[in-house]
Amino acid sequence: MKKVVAHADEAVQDIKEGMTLMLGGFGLCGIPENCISALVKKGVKNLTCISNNAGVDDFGIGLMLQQKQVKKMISSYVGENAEFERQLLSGELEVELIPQGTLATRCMAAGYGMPAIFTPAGVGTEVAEGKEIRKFNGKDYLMELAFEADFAIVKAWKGDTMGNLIYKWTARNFNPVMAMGGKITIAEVEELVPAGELDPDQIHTPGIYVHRIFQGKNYEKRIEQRTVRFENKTI
Amino acid sequence: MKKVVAHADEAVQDIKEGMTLMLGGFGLCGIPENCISALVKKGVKNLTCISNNAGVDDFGIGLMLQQKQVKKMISSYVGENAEFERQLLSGELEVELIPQGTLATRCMAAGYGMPAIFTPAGVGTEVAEGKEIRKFNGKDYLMELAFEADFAIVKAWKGDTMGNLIYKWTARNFNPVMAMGGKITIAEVEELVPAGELDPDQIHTPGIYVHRIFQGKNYEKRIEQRTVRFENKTI
Amino acid sequence: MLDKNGIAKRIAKEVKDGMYVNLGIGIPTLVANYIPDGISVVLQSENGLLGMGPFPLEGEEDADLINAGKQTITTLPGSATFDSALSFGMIRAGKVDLTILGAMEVSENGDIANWKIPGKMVKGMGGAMDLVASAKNIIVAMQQVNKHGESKLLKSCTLPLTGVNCVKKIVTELGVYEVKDGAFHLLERAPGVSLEDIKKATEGKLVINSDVKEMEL
Amino acid sequence: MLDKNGIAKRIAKEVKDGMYVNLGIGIPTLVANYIPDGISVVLQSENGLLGMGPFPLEGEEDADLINAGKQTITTLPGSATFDSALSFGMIRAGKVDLTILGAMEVSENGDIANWKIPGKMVKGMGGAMDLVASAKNIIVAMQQVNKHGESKLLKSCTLPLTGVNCVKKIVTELGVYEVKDGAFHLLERAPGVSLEDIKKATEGKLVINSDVKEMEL
Repeated sequence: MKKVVAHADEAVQDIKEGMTLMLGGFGLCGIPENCISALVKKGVKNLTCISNNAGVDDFGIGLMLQQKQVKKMISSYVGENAEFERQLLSGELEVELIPQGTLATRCMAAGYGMPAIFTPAGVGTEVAEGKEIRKFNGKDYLMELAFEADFAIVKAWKGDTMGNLIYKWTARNFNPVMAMGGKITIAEVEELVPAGELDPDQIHTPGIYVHRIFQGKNYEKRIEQRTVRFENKTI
Repeated sequence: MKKVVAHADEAVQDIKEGMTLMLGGFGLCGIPENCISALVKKGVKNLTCISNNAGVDDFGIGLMLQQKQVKKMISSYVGENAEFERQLLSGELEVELIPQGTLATRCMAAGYGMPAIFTPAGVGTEVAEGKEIRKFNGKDYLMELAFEADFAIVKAWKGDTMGNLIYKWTARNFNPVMAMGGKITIAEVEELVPAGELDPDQIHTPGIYVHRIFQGKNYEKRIEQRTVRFENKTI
Repeated sequence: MLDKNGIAKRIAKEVKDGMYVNLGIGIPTLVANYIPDGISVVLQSENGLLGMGPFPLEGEEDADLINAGKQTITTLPGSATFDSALSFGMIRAGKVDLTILGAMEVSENGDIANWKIPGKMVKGMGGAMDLVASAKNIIVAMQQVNKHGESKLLKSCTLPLTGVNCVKKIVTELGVYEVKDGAFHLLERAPGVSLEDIKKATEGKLVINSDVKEMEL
Repeated sequence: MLDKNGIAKRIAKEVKDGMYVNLGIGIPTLVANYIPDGISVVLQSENGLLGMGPFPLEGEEDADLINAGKQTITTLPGSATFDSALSFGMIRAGKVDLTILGAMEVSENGDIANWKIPGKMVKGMGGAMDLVASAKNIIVAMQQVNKHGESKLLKSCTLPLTGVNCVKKIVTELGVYEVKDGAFHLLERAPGVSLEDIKKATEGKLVINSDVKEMEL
């Protein structure tokens, strides 16, 4: 059971041109910063990235976009990203937008060995085009296929040498479902502990889904929308 | 947000004849002992019970069988239970046996708002009779419909006044997926704490799925197969 | 005529004790400020949180704790975190009692468009399609006319749809509408707004009962 | 000829370092005793546990910690618990590398029957149908003949099926068989067992290569 690798470079070493990757995170929250840096350094191109968002110009997946490493993005919301917009409008970048719940559930479906799921999201909209519609109890649902990726890359708070993962707050987001959807799953964690230190009842992602794990470093954890209140005001 | 009830009798008071119940637990592990006692006391009959097992003669759902309260059991394994066998052979009791993973996933599907799921379990067997078979990536799957129950009754280790639940070891089993499958979900817990005492990242069942909660008492937690090893022997 | 806070204040009256509520970005976010005292409501954020609290005090921001608008937030006692699949699972399963969101257009049969303008950069639908397809009760918070003075309560939507036949109620700067039987039914007028103002600002079928009163805030 | 422990011991040789393994009730449970030192294997119990350890010492039993056979167990460092849906999710997704289970009958095309005997009280299939329909690699541990001396390696199963075309390997008291191309391919003979014994005990199509050797334990 040898899952621990030394660093991000080792973890991503066999990610090749043309592969499909899942990248965890919501906005810049809970993104695998170390692996993204390693992918930028490695320079591997022509990637299809399944990720809820596409980062910002100078952080997250935005860094890979700057290097023109991404052929196609599969996301629910691509946010504010000038380089992304430029590549999209110039036709360099392909984008497939899908509803956020559908995205999450299609990843989960792979991890649960379910080849397809039914969701009402998108019925009657352009998202439904070309898809099978089916009625259950008088309501229409789209059949959506499970997502599987060559590599899933996720970020957790703590992990152990068996690959068990625990996430923090809303940095959990897409990470657990993507961890289940990778043929090979790489987890970077803020703290890597020996097997036996984590409470078995508190594991969010059981190690069976994780193939490589390492303790990341120099986490910037950038905040996209720093919003504060002042005393005596609710919002 | 008033979810806390005083005791099991109050929690089950509006469970009526002919209703469908989900009951958490695997064997006698993690079963809602207090609610089962209250149902026996109440004497409500003609129930359809969705539960992985049917208890033993003098414990668990076996107690309800003794009182002839169960019209139909939907289970994956009905184990060793003489009264169960007698009622089944005499035609008093109807039994639907379904694969364990299918049972769990059909409950989960209700909680995830998915009207149906696909599973390979049972393809080519009598379980597949009358069911739609569909091929994905060259493999056959059965389409199985989500389960929903009038009431789901689960047992957790700890809970808070908002209905958030945490389970212990393998007493988790079917409880989280059934908690999601009830139109009304009742949770009995060994320890009920004020909102704010449980770590939000460690909640197994978010309170949104739980409608009534109480601290149970006098848990027997009977062991069905007490098995021990002796020093210097592995099994 | 209501300003943004007025719209939020009026919508807050629709929130009942014990509800689980999902608030969209923009005016819906402001609704949290006007939930009456003594009412206990749990806010769901679809990135994976039940029990969302107010924004943090300065210096207490946590990069790991944000809402679906990517803003730093806090949690309230009794909150729970979960992954994105379970988050949309509880939405699809109808466990979220009320969804409040913005719109660009709503049609008289309850269709909503709020994610895409042809010819403009498309950012994506995020969770909006899941929310409108699943929620038991959807209230739209929006301006009734666009900057050219054109109605956004339409016979049928001109923009690509987010969902069909799903909006139950609309609160705008001019009034409160129930959407049913293929029409906008005026329930209340905003302070100082005439029926004439409302008729001019409604392109779709409008039903006005005789006793429409001014709203109380 | 092997006894139960011999069958378990032979199967243990199929277990490789780093594997996730699900062990059924009966002989498969015994396999855990013979996994070679230096090999790290994680046992999955389908009631919701990865990292199952040995039975507890007397006095250390915990009613909340059982295996799929409802026996009290322990956990090993690095274990994780989860609910029944995720447990079968990881099974269906092919994350469990090896499933070892018992059978009443196996057919030459890999069908398996192990849950129901018509006319007898039916207890249920438990997780067996999910396991055989999903596992990448299935090894069956069984007696090759029933108490009437009849073969249980058949042309086609006579009992209601648990799964079709799924068994990859069989270890019995007489030998080790690979199931492929519609036949039982003899890989190894048990100590002291002749090819004649094996032929007599195999009703289905049997393929014997010239160089079948006696197994090493």
